Formats: sequence, structure tokens, C-alpha cells
Amino acid sequence: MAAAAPEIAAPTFSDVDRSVLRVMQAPGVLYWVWIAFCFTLVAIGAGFWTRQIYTGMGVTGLRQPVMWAVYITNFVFWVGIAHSGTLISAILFLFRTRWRTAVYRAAETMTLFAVLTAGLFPLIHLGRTWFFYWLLPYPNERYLQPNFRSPLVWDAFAVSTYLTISALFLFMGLVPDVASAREQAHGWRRAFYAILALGWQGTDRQWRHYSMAYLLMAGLATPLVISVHSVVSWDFAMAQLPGWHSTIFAPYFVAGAIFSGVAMVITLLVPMRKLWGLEDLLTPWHFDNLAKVVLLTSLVVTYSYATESFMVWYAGDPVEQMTFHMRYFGPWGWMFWMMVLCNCVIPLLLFSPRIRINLAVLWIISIFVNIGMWTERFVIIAGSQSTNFEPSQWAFYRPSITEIMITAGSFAWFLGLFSLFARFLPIISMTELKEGITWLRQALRKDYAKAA
Amino acid sequence: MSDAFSRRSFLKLAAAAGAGAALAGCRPAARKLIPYVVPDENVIPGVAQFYATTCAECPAGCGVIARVREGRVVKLEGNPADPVGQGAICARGQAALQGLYNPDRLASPQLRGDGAALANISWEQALKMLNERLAAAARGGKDRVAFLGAPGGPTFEKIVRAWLGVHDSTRAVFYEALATEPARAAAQQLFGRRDLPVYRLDQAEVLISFGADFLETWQSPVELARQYAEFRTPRRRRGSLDIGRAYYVGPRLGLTAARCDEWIAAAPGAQAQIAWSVLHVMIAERWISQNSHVDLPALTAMAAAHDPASVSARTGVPAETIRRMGEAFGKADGAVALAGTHDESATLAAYVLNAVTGNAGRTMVFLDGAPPEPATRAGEVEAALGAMHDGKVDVLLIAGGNPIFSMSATMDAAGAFQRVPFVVWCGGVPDESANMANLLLPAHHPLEAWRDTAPRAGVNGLGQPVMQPVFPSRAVGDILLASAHANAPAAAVVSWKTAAEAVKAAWLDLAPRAGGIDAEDFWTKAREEGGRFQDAKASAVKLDSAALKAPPAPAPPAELTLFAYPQIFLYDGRGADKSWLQEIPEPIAQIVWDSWAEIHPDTARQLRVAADELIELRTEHGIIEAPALISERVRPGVIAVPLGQGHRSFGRYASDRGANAWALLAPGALSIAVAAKPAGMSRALVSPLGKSDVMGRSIVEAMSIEELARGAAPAAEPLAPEPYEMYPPFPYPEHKWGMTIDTNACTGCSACVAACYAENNVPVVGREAVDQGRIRSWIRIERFFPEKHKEGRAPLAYLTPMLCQQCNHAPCEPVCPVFASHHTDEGLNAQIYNRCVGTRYCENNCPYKVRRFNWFPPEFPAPLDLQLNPDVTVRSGGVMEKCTFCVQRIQHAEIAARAESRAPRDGEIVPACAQACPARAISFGDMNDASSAMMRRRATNPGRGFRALEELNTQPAIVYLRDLYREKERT
Amino acid sequence: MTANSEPVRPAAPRASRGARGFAPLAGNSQRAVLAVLVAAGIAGFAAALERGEAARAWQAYLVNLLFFLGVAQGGVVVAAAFYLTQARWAGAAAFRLAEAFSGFLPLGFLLFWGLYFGRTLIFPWVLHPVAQKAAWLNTPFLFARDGIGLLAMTLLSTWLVRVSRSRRARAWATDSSDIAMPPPAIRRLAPALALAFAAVYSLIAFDLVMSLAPVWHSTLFGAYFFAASFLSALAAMALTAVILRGRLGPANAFTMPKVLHDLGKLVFAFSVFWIYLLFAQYIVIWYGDIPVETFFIVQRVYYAPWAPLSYAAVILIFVVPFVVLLGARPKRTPPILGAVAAGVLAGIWLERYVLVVPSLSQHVVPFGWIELLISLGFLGGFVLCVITGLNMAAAAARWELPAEGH
Amino acid sequence: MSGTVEIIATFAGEEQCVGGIEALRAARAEDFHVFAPIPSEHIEKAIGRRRSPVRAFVLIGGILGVLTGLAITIGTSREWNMVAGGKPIISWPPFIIICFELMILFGGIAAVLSFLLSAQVPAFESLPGYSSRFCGDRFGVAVRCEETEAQKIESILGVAGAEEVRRAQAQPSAAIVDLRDG
Repeated sequence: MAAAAPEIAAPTFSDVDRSVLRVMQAPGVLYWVWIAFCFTLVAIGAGFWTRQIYTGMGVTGLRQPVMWAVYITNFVFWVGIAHSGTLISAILFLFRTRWRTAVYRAAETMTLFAVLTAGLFPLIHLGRTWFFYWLLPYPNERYLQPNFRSPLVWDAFAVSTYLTISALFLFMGLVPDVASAREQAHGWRRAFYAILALGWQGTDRQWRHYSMAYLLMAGLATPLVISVHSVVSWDFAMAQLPGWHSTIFAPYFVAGAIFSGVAMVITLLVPMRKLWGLEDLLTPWHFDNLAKVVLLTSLVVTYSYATESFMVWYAGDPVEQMTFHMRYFGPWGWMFWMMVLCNCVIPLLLFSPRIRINLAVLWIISIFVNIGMWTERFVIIAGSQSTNFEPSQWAFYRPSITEIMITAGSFAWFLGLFSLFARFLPIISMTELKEGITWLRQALRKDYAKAA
Repeated sequence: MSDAFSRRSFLKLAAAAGAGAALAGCRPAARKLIPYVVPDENVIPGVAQFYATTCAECPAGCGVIARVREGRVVKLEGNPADPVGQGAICARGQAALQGLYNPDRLASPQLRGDGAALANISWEQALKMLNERLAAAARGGKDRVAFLGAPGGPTFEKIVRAWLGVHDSTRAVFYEALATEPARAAAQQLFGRRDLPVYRLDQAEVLISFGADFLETWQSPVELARQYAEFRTPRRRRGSLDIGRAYYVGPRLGLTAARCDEWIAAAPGAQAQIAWSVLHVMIAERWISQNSHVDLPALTAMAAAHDPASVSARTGVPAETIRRMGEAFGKADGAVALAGTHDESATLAAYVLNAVTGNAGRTMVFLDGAPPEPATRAGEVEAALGAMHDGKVDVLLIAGGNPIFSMSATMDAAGAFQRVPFVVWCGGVPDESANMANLLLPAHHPLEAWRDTAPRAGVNGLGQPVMQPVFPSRAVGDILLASAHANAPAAAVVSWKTAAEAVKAAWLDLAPRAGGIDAEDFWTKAREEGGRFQDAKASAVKLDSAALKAPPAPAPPAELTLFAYPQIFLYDGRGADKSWLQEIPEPIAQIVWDSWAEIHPDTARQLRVAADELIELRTEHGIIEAPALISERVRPGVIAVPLGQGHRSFGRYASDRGANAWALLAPGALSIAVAAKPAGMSRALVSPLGKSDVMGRSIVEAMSIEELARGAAPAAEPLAPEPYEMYPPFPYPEHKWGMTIDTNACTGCSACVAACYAENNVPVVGREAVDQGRIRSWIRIERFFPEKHKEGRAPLAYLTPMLCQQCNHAPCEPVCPVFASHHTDEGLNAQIYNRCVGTRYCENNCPYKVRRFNWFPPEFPAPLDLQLNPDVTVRSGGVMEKCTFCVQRIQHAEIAARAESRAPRDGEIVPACAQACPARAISFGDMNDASSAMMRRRATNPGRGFRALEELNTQPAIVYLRDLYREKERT
Repeated sequence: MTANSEPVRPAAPRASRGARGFAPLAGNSQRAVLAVLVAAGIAGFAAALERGEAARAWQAYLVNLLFFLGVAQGGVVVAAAFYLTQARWAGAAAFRLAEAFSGFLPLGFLLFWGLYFGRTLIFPWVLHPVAQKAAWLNTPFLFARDGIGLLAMTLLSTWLVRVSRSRRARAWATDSSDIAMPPPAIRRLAPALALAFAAVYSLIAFDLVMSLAPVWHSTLFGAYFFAASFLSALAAMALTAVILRGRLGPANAFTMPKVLHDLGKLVFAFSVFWIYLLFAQYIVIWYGDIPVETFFIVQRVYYAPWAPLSYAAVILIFVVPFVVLLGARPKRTPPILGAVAAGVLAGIWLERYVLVVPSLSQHVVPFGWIELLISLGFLGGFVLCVITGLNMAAAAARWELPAEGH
Repeated sequence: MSGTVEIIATFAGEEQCVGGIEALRAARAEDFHVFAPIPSEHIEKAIGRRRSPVRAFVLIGGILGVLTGLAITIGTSREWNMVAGGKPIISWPPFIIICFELMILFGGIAAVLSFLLSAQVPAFESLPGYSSRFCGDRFGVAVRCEETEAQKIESILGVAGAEEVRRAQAQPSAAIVDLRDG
């Protein structure tokens, strides 16, 4: 902290506030057009869902024996996206990682909305959506309770816990920031921020409890985030179905989740940085480290693919081998190879430091990763069911317009909510940037950018 | 029924009420229930009555028992008292209900105006018009009134003839498209009698079928399937354990062929020659039984032209194969040869073969007192049509048979009918023949009418109405009698007023004079038992040496032959309006809702047709187009097309579906030279089947009889090093229901599937939905073909019923988040529809893929909904369902037993599938009771039991007995 | 913080001298004791062969080899991980400590080849080949792939350790006031080592443990195995730190509560991670209920004599650390931390034992003087190999105190 | 309140602030509170209050969560003893998952609640001496002392490097960015 005297180095605390708060100024027309676009898509998706509820699941492309496909794929995909947020905000917080400060708020916001999106799909895919609450334990005259042995009930618990905790975590983190926003705001905004800020003044008493609570939340969120995607993976691993039943699923899905999540963070941050002029807060240093995480998780995922295939070969069970043969070379085989390309091959580029800080390339890679991870879930979920134990029941799945539009709607829903948040609440944590201002300063030094 | 009227009064209400109750199911809104106005002593709400009657779906005339709930017949079951069906019933029989409740049945008499438009008229108008026309015709002279219809039993025939008599005519034509005439002609020629023999396959050791699909549609499939299962049961024969040896000689590997040891692919014309050649072999080898007293020289002369070598040269069937068949047949202690419908030459040969080997009277039995030939002979039919052509007929009354659909174009039935000024059509669903009629009269379904049957000597079936008419229809017999009386009031030509009276009168005649049995009691007993069943004496037959003339020289084989065959469910086409029969996959082709042209890959290559591509088939009689089904299960140079589809109008289920192969045929033949070329377009054949290759998975298993005899059962190695059980055992204190399925007995006839549809309110989804993988049957026939390398070391096809295995460690149960799927303390894998939220997770986890999801709320177009079983919920949209082992029947029996404070007896509980199975392949019982028939069946078949996908440790409650095949002595 | 970082810069030269001269663990008496242990081990092994207890001897041999290889290799990987995450909270000491165990690697590599002579007694599939797995489970291929793998690991590790002891690396490690990255050589080596570790130790897990029950398989097993090795290394570090802190001067890295706290956190975190990986396998197999998978668990968890041992392992590796190290204070209390770490080590040894032996002897727990002597022998050998490294760690802890970073 | 005054010192940086606090405590002036835009363990150490009780609440919350989990899983399973897939009525592995999730849920909620309680937020009026910049770029120390002490305190704070030292009165907020719509 030698260099903490404000007049010495830039950026100063107020520079940080300025750059962050600038983003929150009244948005322009284009922004509202974008928002309108997103929510129109959402409306269309909602329309298709309504139709599905009204006429029956038959309007989807689902069939014997593929009972789950795009909906559950989306569910897993979005839950996965959510994970990186908690990773960056909680796990890296515990590791006292220095580069997280600039990116964690955006990541956490993404988490919240991704979980909100993911949470829709278990409802959408239910045959009788209107009875979804039967999955929760609630007192009723017939003492009917959910079956706690069912992974879907674990899901219900895990995902709702995750939603609650990440929301609390996000809003706790927001408190000091909205407090400083409050000081700059007028009119309804001032009231809005004042409410969110809970009358925060940064007194030593507030900080003392705040830091402790935040630390513990991080400590709780860390195992939670791992458990959530493990539980999601167990939706499949618990089955005996070849291609689903595999012990490696839990860590493999967690890694995959972080992989896709961090990629999504990059996908969101790169344009944000450009559009809202955040170059002096989101430096190559940050992206360099995000890219490293992507690379690492990509390698873990590759390891999992490899182990899975190896073990299928090693175990020598013809049924499983056939399933994997179909996964590689069946009608949907091209998806498998696309997945390998996107998740295992393309990320290898990130071994090069120059690519890691070349934001354009990095952005494109991150999009490939997103595609790849969606594909992975689809290949695992729909593909494995198609080639089940019962050859007479083999059949392959084709999505219908309903699934396609609802999926599109979900993306719009996510982006729309995120965009709303980003312009009305601090999308980068001023407090933590100030706290770690030394690292930011160093990161902004030209020579680092070269070194990275 | 004396109380008929009091019943009538409330039954209509009751029907509505019951239907309402059933339909309400688990839907959110329950229907309005109508209370009983007049309570009826015969009907206790919620308790089923059973009425014995007879099945009218095919000439076999099995006895059936109708299960009636609140005045609605909801299920047909076999009549155990009937010697033909012996309590079993085929898919077509089950589907009779859909004929009864068919939504497209004629709802009112209709008159065709000038613009060919039909207008509803009242019965009074209709009958008035009919009577006037008849009277006029009668005045016009002799034989100006004609009757053309399906055989309806002896009494019906009497009524028809009486009616015609009144109108001074004798033109009665009882028309069967698939006639037994050739067989009768053959019998006439050889034995001087015109009846059909009955067969005792179970008495035989060797069976050769020259194109007789006796497990599908030939003569009496239910009975023959039962006998065949018996025939194939491993028994000690000449010291060693063995199963019956069966050969099938014919152009296609259909269901029947698939269950035989060997399929000898012969062109349609060739079966007869091969049969003769087999005879030749036996003569040459002196395998002629002495006691057959046959005139050997004549016999020798008869078969002279058919030495194996030359026959082999003509038919392409290896001489060695022929000799092998001959040897087997000749040496067998009991053998039987069967020949296909419409193949007189082959039938002759088969009769001779049976006779000269002393099997006449043993495996092929002619009975004394055989009933007269029900169908009119082709010649007379032609004559009648000719008369119409020449305008000699003023009034034609068509009652069933649908001649327009199934008669050969050369007969030009249409033309004939057009020349008849007034054509009356009586029937249910208006068909092609109805289109020719001026006046359409809604007729009772057989299940609504009084009738009798006489399928064979000693068997007199009584058909009684089992419920009130669903539509404002009348029995044809009543219509005829009414007009007879109307037009001949004075003369008491006809003693009975109604068909009911006529039938009763007929039965009172049947009543034994001796023994002091009161005729009324006899009548009552007949109504209880569904007929009179007596043993008929077998009569000795002797080959008439004079008849042993050499068969006519076979026509030179065409280079491309069309072979049409009655489809197992649609028969001659009468099944096509029943959605169950459309939706149940044809067991071998596994295709639904369509007809197809089965063609060998080589032939397809020559014709340049691809799979699913429409082939245009052209004969001198007509043209049809059918999608190609390319398979090696048909002889090269033959195109096999199933009969029964291609209706132009026959209700919503049959109309404009598939192609009508009858249109290509000449009268009295099922094969004909054909010209074929790709039609350019294609239509994908729809099948619920994924792969035909079982990939060596333990879903179906087979072993050779030799292995079994050797006691070399496949070693059951442990699934893994013991101990591996992770869960505590659960006790099943009272019962643990289980099933044993003998896949060796199973013929794949799908009677179980139809029975399940009927019993469990399984909805029909239609062609498109099946294509989308939404077929809903709870039980299906798994059909796999052995891998190439296994040929000769496997059955020709694996066929086995696949239904919920009711696993002890069911993978579907624990994953259900709401306990909709869980295990009962009687070992059943229960599915609670009302609790199901539709996650479909259970189906993901079911290794057998036997669970079915309600993609849409089910539809039962009225009045098909009247057939719904009130004991079974109609599942709403969005819930999962599956086989329950007919839990409603289990409950029913348990409650009954508890009422008598005893345990349910073994055999008291029979699921619908087991009950229907003609081959008795399925047995159900309590696994806690080692003495139950089901468990004994397991115990008495050591080395044959296996559980499907056992390695998953799901511990199914169903044990399959391995299919048995014979290690081929290939040539 | 400038105040704190003052002593570091000038200390560096002294430290290097210290690394040579300052050796708190080099006492001849100690070396003698260790030598005796080694001798005892060899003797025990020989005696076992002599008395026809070869099978037991080889089992014990395999168990200890797996355990100590795990600790040694895990250590280097911990160092690599510290570099990757730029963890400089304990200055150079943490790195030295982690690297110390690498001294055993060459010996471990040699000992691996020893298995060749016991293969018939260790691998069931040598005498009864498994038809459909013969392509993978055959002696030459197995020893070739694992030999090469271990060789590669040994070389990579030694290389990393050498680079990491360089002055530049030490300077980087002791000053955490910037966001600069470790020296380029390490930047390349560390990830490489981590990847190789994952790959090779999965192989080891599949070949030297899983293949002892040739029917059984679990996809996660490899990852589980190397994660456990990683944990064992962390525990060993914590234990050594606690032992060393007393033997050095009053002010050394290990007397800084923060350092012990962080070691404690790591042990805590990875023991939780270990139980997670264990549970992830257990529940999948338990739920799947497929005999070829379940029997392996049932043997070890459901029935005596192995069940108690399995539970003991879980208690030592997970339950105790979780309960005890939950709070901050116990982590900072040397005796508690030391005891827990020791427990974890014992637990992991036991876990290796329970993984390996039941496959070879299902109904009896072979444990007696044979196992004891052989284990002691390995222990002695191990410590002998790592003493030099530990001295360096001690020196670093004494002289290269961590800078007070954020 | 006669005789006591509120002295607010504004610091530009963390170190200076820490210095000021240490100086105050050295001078036995304990009645003060600190404003900071960032969490700082140095300041916390300098003030030297006991560690936050939040930890205890979270621990209790977590334990409660586990107990709830055990209660509902075991309780409801015993209610009907429904067998599914042959798995035991009390199936530990799945129940552990439920317990775990509830532990986290309750722990997390406990953390937030206990933070709100012990930090006394939401706070409805600002502490004396609060200035908007304390949420931006300045640190502040507000000391309450006897009028007589005031001089001394002010000099101490001045020496410690305070940018400005003043007696309590309102201070206009300096907006850096104007956040208003339209």
C-alpha cells in the first residue's frame, strides 16, 4: 500500500467511481431498442410455452425413447453458465485472487440471471407443469411428500438454494456500491439506490460485520456451487443408461460448467468493455486470467472425455461401446465432433499469451466454447437415450419449432435481464476495485500488458 | 331374454352413466352422472356380467364371452367351453368391439337421391320403400330379387331363403372372399366328401405347410396356434427330447414361416409341385403306410412327373431339401401337411400326403355330420352376377361381404350392381358396396343380434345380443322377416316374426329328444354356455383310386409374380375399419396403418426401386401403387402384398389408406403375373420398431433343442463376484406377482397386444403419431432377426412379448420425484397416474422402454368411448403410464377372495394378455407360491429360463423361457 | 508492508549460504535410525519371501509404493499449483517445503520396477488373463506405459524443482507486492507438470489399483487417486511445518500464524474435496446398482473385516479434519494442526491399503510384522531421501520470510 | 448535549487513517467511529474490536439446516415407508445431499440476517459526521469528546495526516457523475 497517496498514481478512487458510475447514466434509444427486441423474443417463447401447456407435450419433438432433450439441455447449460459467477466471486475470493475484483460483479449478475433462466426449464419440460410444487415438501392433508431419493428433488433443493444464496451474495456485494451511487443520484434513482444501500455509510461497525458475513457467504457458496452442478450431473449419472451412468460426471460437469460460464463472462465483458468504455477497469490482465481459467477447465473437460471413452473401451461392455460408437458415428455424430472441436481443440489456442490478450480472438473463442458446451449437453442427454438398452426402441430426436422458439426466448430473457441490470446498477464493484487499486494500477502499466 | 324390455329401458341411461364414469378418469372436470331411474335386478353397478356368444370376425367361429359393465360390452374373452377357441381369442376377435362401437357406423337409414347424395330417412319410410320394391320385383317374375352377403350362420341362411321364397326367388349368394371352396373341391375329388377336415397338429411330429398361414389367417388360427404350441413343446419322442419339426414352403417368410424350423422359399405356383415331389420321394422310398390301402400304381403314376430333380429344376428348390422333407414326413410317427387357401393343387397333394401316410383320421380328421358349405360356390356367384348384368334382377340386397372391394375385376360386380334398379345395402360402416346402393339400412353388429354358427361338426355356436344396439340399427334377419311378412301377409310362409324367434326355434329343434331334457332348459343352457358343444365322431376316409389323376402341368412361372396374402389383422379387408388392428404392428414387417410391397433386394435392384419408393403394380385386372419394403424375407421374383387395405370408403380408419391388392387378382387365385415399375414418388412406411438387430443383448434368447436334449443349458455365471447386493431385501408378506412367458410357444400373433388395448383403455394415436414415436401399447411384440453369422444357429425370427417387467429393483422407481412410480408390497411396480407430474425420468431409466407417455390427452371418438373399461383410469395428458399386470383384475380377485375369507386361488387372476394368448405362452401367478402353475412352469423347464437384461440387477418379475430352434442340417 | 519486506532483500545471500550450512535435520543419529528402518524393511521383505508369504510382502510393497510416491509427487505438484495461482503467502518456504519430498521420486521410480518381480502375485490378470481386456492388461504394455510415465514425471519434477530453487524464483516467491508472474521457465513447467500428473497418475490408478479387480471400473477413479495424493502431500507439508517450526529460530515462516492457517485451510479444503470425489463415486455406484460396479464397494464397506478399516480411513481423512479444522484457531495451533495432518496421512495410507488388498485377499486383513517392517522400511527410505530438501525448506523458512502481501 | 463536540477528520488514504486511529487510541480517546469506502483489515486491527459474531450465527444456521434436512428426509420417508427401486427406506446417500443443501441455505440466510442485525442495517439516519465522500474516495474519523479535549484531538488528527479536521456540521456533497434520467 506504499503507493496509496491519491495524488501519486492513477487511477484514484474517484477515477474508479467515475468510470463505473458513468455506465449507469441514462441509456440511449439503441439500448431501449435492444431491450424491446429481447423481451419480444421472450414473449414469443412464452406464447409457445402456453400452447404447449394447453395442447400437451406432443407439440415438442420429444418421442420414445428420447424423453429429455433440448429443455433439459438448456437447463444444464444455464445452470452451468451460472457457475462461473460464483467461482469468480466466491472461490477466487477465498484464494485472494487479485484479478477477480473487476470482473466478479458482472459474473455474479450473470449467475443470478442464468439461474433464473435455468429454473424455468424444469417447469417447461414437465408434463403437468401446474403440479410442479409436488416436488417440494409442503404440509398437506394426505402426507404426500416428495421422494428424496430422486435426483430431481435434489435438483429442486440445490437450484433453489443456489438461486437464494447467489441472489443474497450479489445484493450484499452491491450494498457499498449502491451507497456511493446513491450519493451521486437524484430523483427516483436516489430513492432506489438508497433502499438497496440499506443506509450504508461505511462505518467501521458496518464494515466489520459486512466483511465477516461476506467471507462466510463466500465460504458457503464455494461448496454449494460444486454441489449444484454435481447434483445436476447426477440427474444422468444415477441412471443405468449407457452414456449417462459414469462416476466422473460430477466433477466433469462442474468443470464443464465453469468452462462455459467463464466463456460466457468473456462473451459479455468484451462488448461491455467496448460499448461502455471500461478499458481502464477491464484490462488485458483480467482477460488474460479469465482465459487461463477457460484453458484449464477446457483441459479438465478434455480429460473427462478421454477417460470416459477410455473406460468404455476398457470395461468392454458391448452395450456401452455401441452407445459410444453411435455417439461418435451415429446420425448425431457430427455434433460430437463439433463438441470436441469447440471444447477441446479451439481452446488450446489459449496456450498462446498473445491470443489470451487479443480480445477479438478471445471473444470468438469464448463463443465457440458456449456452442460447444451446449452441444456437449445435448449429445450426452439426447444421444444416449436414443441408443438405449433396447434396440427395438432406438430412435433419434428432432427438435420442433416449440423447443427452438422457447430456447431462443430463454437467451433473450437472460440477455435482456442482464442488460437491464448493467445500466441501472454498478456492473463493476467500485469498492473492491478501490480495495485492490494497487493491482489495477500495475495492470494498467504498459509493460504489463506486454508481459501478459 | 324375458326381461329384455325392462333392461332396455334403463340400459341406455346406464351406458351413458358408465361411459361418463370411465371418461371422467383423472381429468380435472368429472362428467355429469345420470342416476339409475329403474333399478334392474340383473345389473349391479360396478359388477360385470358375462354373456356367452360367438365371434363373427372370421369363419372359424370361436365362442367368446362378452364382459358387460353397466350395459356396455367392454371386453371380449374366449369361451372356455368352446372346443375351437378353448378360452383364447385372437386380435381380430378382440377388435370386434371396435366394429360394434365404430364411430362411422351408419346412424340412420339413408336414401340415395338423384345426385348420388344420401339423405336420412326414417325406418318406416325405408322399409315401406323396400317392401314396395320387393313386391314389385316379385310381381315382375321369378328370381328378380337377389341376396348377396356374408355367410351368417344356418338360421340366417334359412331366413334369407325364406325371404327370397316369399319374393319368388332363389338367388341367394353367401360370399366369402377367402373361400374354402378349393379345399372342399379337393376333398370331393379324393374322398368323395365336401367338408373341411379338422387338424390335430399336436398329434404330429412333422409338419409341412405348403403356403398355409395357419398361425395368421388360415382356417382356424386360434385353435391351430394352440395345437402348434403343443406341437413345438419339447417332449420325449423316440427316446430323446424333441420338438415338432416344421417346414414352411412358400414365397414369403411371414409369421407362420418364422415359427417353423425352415423356410423353403418357393414361388407361389411352386408349392404344389414341391408337395407332389415330396409325395414322389415317399413313394420312391416306400414310405407309404400299408393301412392307407392306397392304390400304389395309381399313386405312383400321379406323382410320376414330379421327381425331385426336375421339380428342383423348375422351382429352384434344392432336390436335397425336398428329399429331406420327404424323409422327415415319411418316417415321422404322425405328420401333417397343410396347403394354402386358393391353392387346389397343393391342397390335393397335402390331402394325399396325409392320407397315404396314414395320418388321415389322426392329424387330419374328417368328422361326421359336418355342416353344409356356408359360402356359395364361385360358379353360382358368377351366375348371379351374370343375371344382374343381364338386368334379370330388380332388387338386390347386400348384407356384408363387401363384394365390390374383394371381388376380382373380371367379375365386374360394380357393373352388375349398376344394372340392378334398386340396390339395398345393410351393414355397419358404409363400404365400397354401400356406395353402389340406393337404400342404406343400418344393420346390427353381430354382437347386437341373435344368430348361430356351425363352424364344424359337433360345434353349434349361439350368438346372442350382449348389449342394446349402439345405433338405431336393426338385425338383417329382422329386416328380411319384416318385409317377408309385409309382402306375404296371408300365407304363413315364415313361421317366425323375428330372427330371435328363428334362432330359438332352430335351437329347440337341436334339443335332444331323448333323455327327457326340457327344451327350454336346453335353450337356457345353450345361452349360458354359448352353444352346444359335442364330440363329433371321426369318419374313416379312403383315397378314391379313381381320383388319383396326375395334377395338371403347372403354368410356366412368370418372371415377376405378385403374391397377395390376407394380412393377419385385416384378413380380407374386414378388419381395416378397426383402429386397433391398424395400429398394432404386423408382427414380422412391424408396419402400421399401411400396406406395402415386400420385395427382395435383388428384384428391387432389377426394378430400380428404393426402400419406401412407391412401386406401380400392373396386372390385366388393375393397377395399384404400394411402397416398397425391401427385405430378404421374400423369394426373389416375387412381390408380396398384404390384403385388406386400400379401401376407398370404409370409415375414417380404413379409407384411402394403402392399396387394395384384390384389384390385381383373378378370381379364386392369390397370385398372378405382374408388371412392376417404380412410380417415382415414395411414401415412408411407418413402424414403431427401431432396430431389428438385438445386438446379442439378453432381451430375447434362444437355444437349440439339441442343446436342451443334451442338457447343455447355457451356464448361468454370476453377474459379478459375490457379494454385490447393496440394498436390504424387502419382504413380500402375502403375494409377489410374477409371470412366466414361454417364447417358444409364443407365435407373435399379437392377441395379447389387442387384449391389452381393450382391457386397459390404451388409446390409438394414428399413423403420424406412431411415426413420431408415440405409440402407446403397454405390451409389444419384440421382433428381431438373427445376425447373419447366426443363421442356422437361431430361430428364423425372435418373437417375444415385451411388457413392464415389474422389476424388484426397478430403475424407474427411485427417480420419480413424487413417488408416482413405486413398489407395492405385492411386488408390483405401481404407477399412480394422479400423482404423476410428467418428468418422464422413469422412462429414461427403464432399460426395457416399456413406459408410455401421454403426449396429448387421449381421444376416444364416440361411441368408442363406450368400450372403455370402467375399472381402469383413462390417463390424462402429461402423465406416464405402463403395464400394471392388470392390477384391476388382481384387486377384483383379492377382494372376492377376502369376501370369502380365503386367499386368491392360483389361476384365479389372469391378466388380459395371458387370457387372450391362443398359444398359452403367458402364465401369471404368485412367486411366493412355488406350487403355482406359473412357478411350476419355471421349474419344469430347467435351463430355459432367463430374465431380460439380467446383468442390470433389476430383478424382473417376468421370467422368459428360451425360444427353441433346431440346429440346421443345411444342404 | 514496506516495513515488513525490508529484511528480505539483503537476506537472500545469507539464505543461500544457509541452505548449505544451516541443516537442522542432518544429525547423524537421525540418519542412522532411518538407515536401520530401511534395513529392517528389506529384511522383513526377504523374510516374507523366505516364509512363502510373498503375496503379503508384495501387497505391502505396492501399498507403500503408492502412498509414498503419492506424497513425493503430490508435493511437487503442490509447488506447481502455488506457482500457477501465484500463492506467495508463505514466501519461498512453502515452495521449498512442497519440493522437499521430490527427493524420493528417483527411488520411487526404481521401486516401481520392483513390481515386475511380484507381478504374478499382484495382478490377477497375469495368471488368468481377461479376454476382452487383454489388449490393455498385459505385462509388457503395463510396465512400458507406467514406466515411461513415471520416468517423465521424475524428470519434469526434478527440472521444476531445480528452476524453482533458482534465485530469481526465490525473489519472486518472497515479494508478493506485485502481480508479476513467476519466471518464464516455471510458467511453462508448472502447467506441464500438472497435466502430466493428471495423466500419469490416472494411469497408475487404473493399472496398479483398479486392475487388481479386473471386472471393476470407475471413470472418476483416476482423478480421485491423484487428488488423494495431492492431499497427502499437503498433509505432509503441514506436519513437517509443525515439526520444523520448533527446531528453527524464534522467527521463521512457520511461526507466522498466517502460514499455518493457510496450510490448515488447504488441508481442510482438500480433505473436503477428497470426500466429495469419494461420494461422487459412491452414490453413482450405489444408485446404479449394477453388480460389476457394486461388488467392489460392498466388499469394502458392507462386510467385515474391511468395513471398519474403510470407515476408519474416512474418519481420519475427512471427519476429523472437517470437525477440528473448521474454526480458525485450531488451524493456527501447531499441535492440533500437526496431529490432524498426521491423522490424514495415516488415513490415506489406510485408504490405499483398503483399495489394494481386498482385491487380493477378500476375507482376511493381512497385517503383521511383514506389513509393519516393510512400511517402516519405506518410511525410512522416504525420509532419508527428503532430508536434504527439508533442510532447504528449513533454511528458507528461517531466512526468506514472506513479504507481507495482500 | 453541552460540552461534547464532534470532530471529523478526513483522510486521503488508508495508512493515514490507520495512523490517526492509532494516535487517538494512544491518547485514550476511544469514543470514535470510522468511515471508510473500502473494507480494511488494517483499520479493523487499529480499532481492535472483537471479531464479528456473524460466524457463530452462521454455524448455528448450518447446524439447523442439517437437522432440518434429517428431519424432513427421514421423517417423510418413515411416514409411508414407500419402497422405490429396492432402495432402503432410509437411503443415506441421497439424504446427505438434501442435508447439505439445507445446511448451505440456512447458513447463508443466517449470515445475511446476522449481518443486518449486528451491523444495524438498514440504518435510517446517518451517523454524525457522515459525508458522501466517505462512500467514495475519503476515509473519515469522527471523534466525540469534551469541548476541552477538542483542541488536543484536533492536533493529534492533524499530525496523523488528516486532510482536514473540522467540528461537526453538514458538508455539501461533491457530485462526480450526474445520475438522473431524461
